[in-house]
Amino acid sequence: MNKIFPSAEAAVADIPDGATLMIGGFGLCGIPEDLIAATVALGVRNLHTISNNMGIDHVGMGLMLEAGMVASHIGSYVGENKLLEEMVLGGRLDLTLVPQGTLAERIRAGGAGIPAFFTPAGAGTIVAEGKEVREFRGRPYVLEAGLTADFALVKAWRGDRMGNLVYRKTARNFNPVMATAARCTIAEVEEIVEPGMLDPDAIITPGIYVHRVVQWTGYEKHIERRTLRGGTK
Amino acid sequence: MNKIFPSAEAAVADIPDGATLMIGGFGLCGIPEDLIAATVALGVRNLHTISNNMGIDHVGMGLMLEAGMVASHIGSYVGENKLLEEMVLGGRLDLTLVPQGTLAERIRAGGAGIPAFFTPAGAGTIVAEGKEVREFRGRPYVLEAGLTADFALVKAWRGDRMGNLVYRKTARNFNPVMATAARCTIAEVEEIVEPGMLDPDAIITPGIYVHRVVQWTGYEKHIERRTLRGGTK
Amino acid sequence: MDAREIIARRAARELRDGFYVNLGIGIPTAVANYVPEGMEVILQSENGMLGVGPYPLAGSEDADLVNAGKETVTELPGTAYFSSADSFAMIRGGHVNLSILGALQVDREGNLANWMVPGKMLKGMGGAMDLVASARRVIVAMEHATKSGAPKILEACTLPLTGSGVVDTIITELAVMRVTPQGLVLEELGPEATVEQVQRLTGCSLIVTEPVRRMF
Amino acid sequence: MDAREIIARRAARELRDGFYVNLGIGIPTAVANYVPEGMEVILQSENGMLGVGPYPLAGSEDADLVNAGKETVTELPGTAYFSSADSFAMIRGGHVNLSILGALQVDREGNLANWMVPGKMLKGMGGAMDLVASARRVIVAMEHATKSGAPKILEACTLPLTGSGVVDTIITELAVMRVTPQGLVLEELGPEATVEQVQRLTGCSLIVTEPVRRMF
Repeated sequence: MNKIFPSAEAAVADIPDGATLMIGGFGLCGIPEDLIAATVALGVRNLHTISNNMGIDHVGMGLMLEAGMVASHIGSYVGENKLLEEMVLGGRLDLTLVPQGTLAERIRAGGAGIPAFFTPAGAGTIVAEGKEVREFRGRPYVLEAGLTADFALVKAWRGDRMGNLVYRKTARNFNPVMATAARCTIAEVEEIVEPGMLDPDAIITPGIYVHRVVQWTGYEKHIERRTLRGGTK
Repeated sequence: MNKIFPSAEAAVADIPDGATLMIGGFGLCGIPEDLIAATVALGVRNLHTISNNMGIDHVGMGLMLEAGMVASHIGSYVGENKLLEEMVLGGRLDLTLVPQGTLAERIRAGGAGIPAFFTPAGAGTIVAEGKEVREFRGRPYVLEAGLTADFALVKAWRGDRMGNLVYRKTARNFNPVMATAARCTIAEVEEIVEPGMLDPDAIITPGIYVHRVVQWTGYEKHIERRTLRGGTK
Repeated sequence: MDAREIIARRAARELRDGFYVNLGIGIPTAVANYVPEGMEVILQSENGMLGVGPYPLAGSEDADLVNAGKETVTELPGTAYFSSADSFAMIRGGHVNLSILGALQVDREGNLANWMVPGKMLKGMGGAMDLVASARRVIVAMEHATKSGAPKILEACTLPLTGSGVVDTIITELAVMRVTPQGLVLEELGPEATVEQVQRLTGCSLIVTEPVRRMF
Repeated sequence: MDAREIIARRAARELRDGFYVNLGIGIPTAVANYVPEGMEVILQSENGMLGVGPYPLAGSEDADLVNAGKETVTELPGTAYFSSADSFAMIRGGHVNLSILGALQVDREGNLANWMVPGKMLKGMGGAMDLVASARRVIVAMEHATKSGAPKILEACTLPLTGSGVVDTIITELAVMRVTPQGLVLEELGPEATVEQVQRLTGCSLIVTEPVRRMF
């Protein structure tokens, strides 16, 4: 069993126009930058993206936005992206904002075969409009649906050819849950190791969820807010 | 922050009559044997237990059963326990059988603030009787409710005084999910280590879920079916 | 070959390289012994393990390392452990390619009963209901009839169901049968079985197109 | 003390030893600077971290280690990382003792608006809706009025809500107010504030029982 692909380009080559893509990361932390770049280079159109954020101008998913390849987006926070606002207001991009925990749980549910679940987040707000709301023990809960995708592009720290993955610090974020929810999960990893070298008790994403593994090229990781002890830079 | 209790007896001392207890383990693998023994010694009555199995005769939760302290039980498999059958048939114990995946997910939901979710397991069977069944994409799903408990008794491999836990091999099973679903989670660990010694990327149960930590006494672990290469036993 | 070996050998031919498979207790567990040379199949155990290895050598048993049948097993390079909730998320999410399990009864609509006989010792369904409701493909691997010769493959199950319309294929020592909207299609015959014998030991009529090919 | 320091200092007095706390972006983040000596408080960051440490020393920033405000932070002995799904399971399950966050508007029924101003740049609610719907206790820590002196504490929020009936306590530089079924109770006054001043800058009538004690 060898899931290693020779390059990010090769790994994303069959993403078709109109595909639904989940893309890991929180802000610019833990984003699969090589896979995003390869997808931009592929030049597909009309993508439906699911990701907590939308990159920032000229970085991460910001590049996909600028390439005009995103038709719709589901996320929880898109605050650092001016182009996105223009596109949404101009009717060129269909944006759905979802509470972050609901987004994470919807993806987890999609991967776990749960078609719908009740959550308290958003009850009594516009998020609940048009959705079933039901009381449990006197409190209102909103029915939310599981989310799945055609492809998940995720970033991990170490992985093996069987697709087992571990993550580093808060770069984990949405990556493992998205890995479970796509028909084809492509993982970009900092280091490829031999099967058996990852502690079996500490594997976060078991290989069953991962279809393709790519060695990252070692780009510089971005820091959005460099805060330091004794005063921010 | 020091959640370490001096003994299993001290850690379970405030379990009252009528409490709901989740107890980790799959068969006899990964059961909190010291905590079970201490609960038996405590002599409380009328407990409501939630556990995948019910021990076997004279071992694990079998001892609680024999002590007559269990009023009701929710589990998925109780095949190795003759006394249980007698008690259920005699109306002395209220048994609810739940598909194992539904049991695990109900506990996960209880811990995760999800009051109810839809699952395909049991649709079209007696498990679905009296429950809401709804179709999603042409298939029937059963609405199941989250489960919580007053106390969770769990078994871990290593833990620290802040309550962080890791598990060993398949002794993990129901333990981490139960740890999230109780008002008071008590963990019996093989080894207590200093905070910082567990790899932060590999902690399975973050300390927030654990209220009390007890050093196990080093009982012999039981093997239910000793199967060997080239013939059993 | 005895009946159990025929069933396990034939079921193993449903495996494909790279498959993730869950094997039930009993005959299904034995399927692992017949994985074709050079094929890599990864076994999932619903108590929280991916990459189940063979039984341990004497002296290296580990009480913390058991399969869903509570048998001692071993790990392999690439094995991963996870919780019961994560394990059934994996199963329920359809990530397991194939689930092979035993049955008390199966019927022509693919209904399965394998967990409860009213009036007998109660045991519980364990993970069977989740597995059959969710695996991409469910194969029943079992002896064709009861020890007394009564059919286990029926027009309609009489025992409480484990799952409704969930079975794809039934493999016994006498036959391979596929569940279709028209009914059970007899696809293969066991080494020494005849169509008449199979039909006589089956509680519903089979769809037969002669000649029926042999299992092996 | 400037307004932000008063608010953060006062909010810190709501902490208790052993509390697990989620701090929102802005003033709430500063609450961590005023944890009383000898008290251990563990910070949860919804991007997947328990045990958030101080900002790093120059040169030791790690792009893989940020808080929910995307600021570089550090880890502590006992820190644990987990996925966003696990993080919000922790939040939604009510395991976080206290959530302190900012607001655009709060009203006498404990409704909170802090994510959207119609017609302005859209940003999204991030994790705020989950946090306010689920934490055991929600404290709003914010400046009492807008820069132009318009009330942010109202009879009823006019902006789209983040949560309905979710706020327990409001802490500003001028006052501490508790949400009760009868309305907002003025519990404390800021260092130099008067009841009249607080009432004038508040968009709903406060329940006042004189004398009102001072914050510090």
